[in-house]
Amino acid sequence: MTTETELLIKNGIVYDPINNVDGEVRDICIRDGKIVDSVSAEAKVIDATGKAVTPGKVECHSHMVGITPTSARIMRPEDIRTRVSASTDVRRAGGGRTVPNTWELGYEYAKLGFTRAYEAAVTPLYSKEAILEFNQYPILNKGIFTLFGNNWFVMDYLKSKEQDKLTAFVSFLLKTTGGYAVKLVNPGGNEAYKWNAEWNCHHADDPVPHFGVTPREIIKGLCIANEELGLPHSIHLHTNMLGVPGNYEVTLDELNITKGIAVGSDSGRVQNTHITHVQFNSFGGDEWRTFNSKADEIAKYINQNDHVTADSGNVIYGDATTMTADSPAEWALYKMTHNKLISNDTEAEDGVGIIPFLYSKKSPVHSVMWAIGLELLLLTDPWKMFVTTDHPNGGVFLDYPLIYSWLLSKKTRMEEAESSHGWALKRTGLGGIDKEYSFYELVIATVAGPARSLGVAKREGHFSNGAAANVAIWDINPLEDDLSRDPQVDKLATTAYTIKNGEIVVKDGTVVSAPMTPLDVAHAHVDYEIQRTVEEELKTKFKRYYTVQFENYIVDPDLYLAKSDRIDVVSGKVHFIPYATQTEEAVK
Amino acid sequence: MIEEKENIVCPFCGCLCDDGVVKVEDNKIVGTRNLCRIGHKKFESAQHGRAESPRIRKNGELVPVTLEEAFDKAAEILVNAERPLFYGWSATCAEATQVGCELTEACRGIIDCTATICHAPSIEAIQDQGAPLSTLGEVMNRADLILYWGCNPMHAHPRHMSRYSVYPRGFFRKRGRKSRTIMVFDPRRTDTAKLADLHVQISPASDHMLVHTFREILNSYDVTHETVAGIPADAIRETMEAMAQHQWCILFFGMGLTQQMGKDRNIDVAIQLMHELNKYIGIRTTLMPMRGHFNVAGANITICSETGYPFAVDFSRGYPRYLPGETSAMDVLYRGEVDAMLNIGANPGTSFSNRALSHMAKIPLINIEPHNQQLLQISDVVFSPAMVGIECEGTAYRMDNVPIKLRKVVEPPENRLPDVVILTEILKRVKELKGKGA
Amino acid sequence: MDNKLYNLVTKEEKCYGCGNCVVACPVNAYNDPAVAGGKGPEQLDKVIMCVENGVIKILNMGLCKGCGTCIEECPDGAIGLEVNYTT
Amino acid sequence: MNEIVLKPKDHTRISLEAEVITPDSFAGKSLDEIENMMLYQGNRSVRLKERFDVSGSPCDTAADLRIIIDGDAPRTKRVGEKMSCGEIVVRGNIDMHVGAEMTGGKITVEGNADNFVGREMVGGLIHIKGNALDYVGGTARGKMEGMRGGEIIVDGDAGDHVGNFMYGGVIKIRGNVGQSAGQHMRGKGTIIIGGNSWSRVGCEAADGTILVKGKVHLSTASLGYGCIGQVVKDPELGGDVIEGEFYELRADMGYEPKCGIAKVYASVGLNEHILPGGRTSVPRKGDMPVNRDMLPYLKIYHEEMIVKGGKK
Repeated sequence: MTTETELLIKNGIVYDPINNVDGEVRDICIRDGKIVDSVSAEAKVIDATGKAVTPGKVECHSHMVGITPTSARIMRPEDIRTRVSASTDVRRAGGGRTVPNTWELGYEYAKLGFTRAYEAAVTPLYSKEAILEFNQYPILNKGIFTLFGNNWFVMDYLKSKEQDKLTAFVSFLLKTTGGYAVKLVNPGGNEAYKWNAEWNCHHADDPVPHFGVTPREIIKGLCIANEELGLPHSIHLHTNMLGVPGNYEVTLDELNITKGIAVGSDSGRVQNTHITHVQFNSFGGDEWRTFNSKADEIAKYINQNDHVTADSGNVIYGDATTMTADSPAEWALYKMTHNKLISNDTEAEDGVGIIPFLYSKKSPVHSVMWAIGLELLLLTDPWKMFVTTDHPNGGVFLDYPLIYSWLLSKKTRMEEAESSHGWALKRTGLGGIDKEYSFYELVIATVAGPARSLGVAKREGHFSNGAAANVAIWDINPLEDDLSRDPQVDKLATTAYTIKNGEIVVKDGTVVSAPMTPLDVAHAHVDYEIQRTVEEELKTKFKRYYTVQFENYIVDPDLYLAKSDRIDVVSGKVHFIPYATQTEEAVK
Repeated sequence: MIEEKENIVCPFCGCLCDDGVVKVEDNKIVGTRNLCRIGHKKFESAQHGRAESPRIRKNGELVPVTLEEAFDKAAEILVNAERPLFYGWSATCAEATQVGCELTEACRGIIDCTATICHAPSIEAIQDQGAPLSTLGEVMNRADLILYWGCNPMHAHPRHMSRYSVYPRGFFRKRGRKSRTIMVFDPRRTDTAKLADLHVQISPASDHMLVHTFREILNSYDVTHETVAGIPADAIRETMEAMAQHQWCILFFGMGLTQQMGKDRNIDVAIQLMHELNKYIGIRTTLMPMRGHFNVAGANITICSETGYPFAVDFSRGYPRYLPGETSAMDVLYRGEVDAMLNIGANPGTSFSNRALSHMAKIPLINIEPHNQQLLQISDVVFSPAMVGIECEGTAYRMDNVPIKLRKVVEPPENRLPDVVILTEILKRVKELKGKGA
Repeated sequence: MDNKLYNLVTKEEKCYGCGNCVVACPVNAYNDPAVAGGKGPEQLDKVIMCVENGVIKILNMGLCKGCGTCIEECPDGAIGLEVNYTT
Repeated sequence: MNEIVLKPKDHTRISLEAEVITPDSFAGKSLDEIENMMLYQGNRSVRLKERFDVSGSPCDTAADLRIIIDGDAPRTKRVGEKMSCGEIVVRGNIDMHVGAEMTGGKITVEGNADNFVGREMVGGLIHIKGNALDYVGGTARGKMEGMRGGEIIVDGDAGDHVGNFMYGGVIKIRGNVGQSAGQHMRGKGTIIIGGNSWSRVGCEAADGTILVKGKVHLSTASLGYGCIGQVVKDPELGGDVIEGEFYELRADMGYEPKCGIAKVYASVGLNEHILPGGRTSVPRKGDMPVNRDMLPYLKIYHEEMIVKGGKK
């Protein structure tokens, strides 16, 4: 995990937004995997003169492990074939662009300067698989967002208005299935879809068949539960009606639901709701003919309200594999494209849809979607709007540098817009935006913002003393180079160095070391009595809802989570317990 | 003192029933409850007829050796091979398959699982067409129309109907069997067919035709021939009409469809039918392959997440390649392209063609198998491991890809290591030998 | 509780242990929710039969009301109902 | 035209992967350089000269280069993969993937070819004078675009799945084909079959044309042959006029109209059984495909598999 060696990064141009450091030439000292004040003279020196030094990037929403990406891998051998890497002494073999195997994902993310990534949707029933795959995922720290939005137990408790039991259930499910945060995907809508491919929850007050609760109740209930527990991350919300023209009204409506719920965690986050890949939910118009961008409305709301953070979910032209638990949206795509569709309904929990998709510059709709993602990023405070492509839905994470270049440079952005379909400028406000990101703002939107929103900012995402030594060094000099004229995409694509816990893992775009890193699991404590009551109730209901035994549903901590960092939350206070100390505890 | 161990997962078929009770006395399995006849036999006979601990063939005889010697020999065989094949993985745990993938990569060989001779056509069809899938719990809770096509769960997955599909009272199907309609498509009058509401006794090798005729009716064309697949046109129309009266339908299909003439094309067209049912008449339809071995689904999933491809992955050039027909186990053995083989968790002795077996007899063969099976006759290195799910823990995937942890029931006999340990030891030696060579 | 009117007879050599009869039986399902959900019985004193050692075993004959559901759901005739018309 | 002659030395059981044998990669190299090019065999690599005797006159422009494999090479895969010009002549049998993904030039195989002839081919001409196995002009798994252009001619028979996911180009098979010819055709491709065709012609095809001069076996209602449009005389296909009368049929009914209509032409004389009310379905013994090894097009190279000296 940590190395004993000391490391000195000399004369780098340091960007550390959490500590308000904007391009100062400084040294960074590392000892035992942590940032320290000073190191001894024997420390290994990396000369970073003229190079930008940032904390390791944080991926807040990506689909990498679990049944969904694996089903997509099974379905798309042609994707793996497009890009292959042979094994070396350091790394394992792999390949793929939209759905790479687990090893390839870890190496490629590290090459892009990432040191932490979160899998955005795992059905609890399948979480053992996700954890098994994450245990084979090198270099990056990771965590799982567990799906709650269509869970029958959640809807049962909401129907009987037992908020305390819901809170206990959330705590129970996260703990027993190795989750980190609460994810809601199309709350209620998937349950409707399971009865008929055409059914969905069309707005916040559209009740779920049989259960009778509405998406509004689900979002509110889970948000309250989340804040009562004080989990490190807020609820991670994928709103209803994704990908449908005119859905921005639903989005705004659903964002408003959680306004006023007080944040109950000391993890450093200020929001109680994170709305994800909001590009797909900022559509105006009534149908595809009148389709246009309402990014400005969404950006306005987010700028004005502190209870929300968001990630953009940009679209990048080219091949993508759309995969989401929002099966109705995938069904709509299937009817449009007749491409190969996998859907997978999970008992009592959620569903999944996967379909390969090609974003084309010639398509008017895709061009507008491309522009919406950029509009959102440019119009919103970077502390509240982070760069993602919802990999691999809007584009592949390997293409992140393209998005950075469009943000940094209006020139590059307009070149791309002009080669797109005319709607990219006609139906959006992108042409009127002059803003260009500074390198500092880019670091906010890729490192500091996500770290703070995900509740890891106390441990990493900055260069304060004691923070985890996750560093990316870029062969870019933002002080001298004019990034708005030439955003240097190739240099944004690979780091000069990526340092993970004080160990150099990537050097000049080559993986030189691939340590295995732990998974974050949130253990939120609730009152023992209510926890026991809920567990007893679950045992009874399990006999009717599930085909696995309650005892076999729970993820065995010894077999799967032996090397996991535990995030203990006791009455809103977050305690980080790395797995090394857990074993010491066990020995005692 | 008989101890009853509860919630034991049965490591036999793809049903992976996890409600078994196993009675243990002095580390001996003396009885079971809730498990079917096959599952009971698996537990009951697990501790009998075990192959001898590591043996190596010397002068034509399998002689007992130390574990060290056997590991060294296995590693030597694999390192010297130009195109080693790592086959099986269906009756072992996902953790072992993960090590197996690394071993294959280190040896630059081919890894393939038993799906290649059972449900690989289903996977190939999914690669062409996608598929609407669901978990078994969805069937239990929602299904009111259950189609069994080319499979006979009463014999192959005895508890499938009682535990997952037909008989349980689901959340929305409170009357169990009475809430559901069962149709069986099979040329034979099987025991499953006897329990069905409708048995469509099609003529052999004409499944594709019948499925396609259903599609025609769905697409508003009429059946122009008097009989299709041995079924009168009127009966086909009525069947389709009956199907359309339901709300939630699942198609379970077995090797009667996948290994029938046409193979993946049969599944391909069945998936198309399911998509069209979803699209045109609004009955929610899904389908599910009836996987055989308890972890054959897991082998696909694990190999896929490790390498990117679900089976038949060729690492000969250092990176993964996949093309069934070129890199699948049957094909390389048939063409004689393999010069060493490791078999684990499978019994190709009963399922491979004579030609493949005769080639296997010519090449060095490492066999990791707890019991005495046919393949031992031609094996060169034999390991008898601890049995996953009975003597050690591990993860297996049910036929709907749901992961379930297999439990340990009894202690393994002396000298019987888990598959994971055996493979890790071989891998360690392979890496050492490769390091020396370089 | 001894019910002489109905008697279940089993032929173990014919039984697959599939458990169709166990789950289909309305008495079992009513008395034990695990059976209603398709799982093996948890409360052995409340169910008529269960699968033991891979074959069917009658546990509490007295609970049987002679509805015959189990017989219908056995494809192999491994379970049968004897009705004693004389009592 | 300059010629380079490669004479195979011996057959190995493990196939060679010889994607370097193309005019494109031979052009501009001396004989010595060509001799030292790497081929892959299993997880090892060998030099070209270890497996082939190389002679001839090298040249700088690939278009003027003819590579002759002078003899049987039934264990050499991927010859002519991705070639764009020039010519390859194989005086014997050849293994899988001959001419895969090729964009131009010409390949002539005087013997038989294994699977995947002209897989995902874009242009050029492949002429197999013997038989070809499965997936002629097909696609690798998962990719939904097969052959896009060019022409494949097989003088003998071909195996199953001819023109799988075909998007364009022409495939002409003079002999019989196996099942599922033209399955999933998606573009304006043309398949002309001189002999008989086994079942499921054009199933799930969305576009394209398939013509069968012989009998369409097991042609059932399942192919929508009930939907007979008309009888066409001497249709023009793939640049040629094909003489005779043909039923014009719609291959698959399931697809959306916007995908276009895939057509199957079946000769009138031999295919009365596909008319409405015709007798179909139950396959008789004679209708079933012969044992795979008995089919002429499969007797390619398997004889040489008898390996010298067993190990035990």
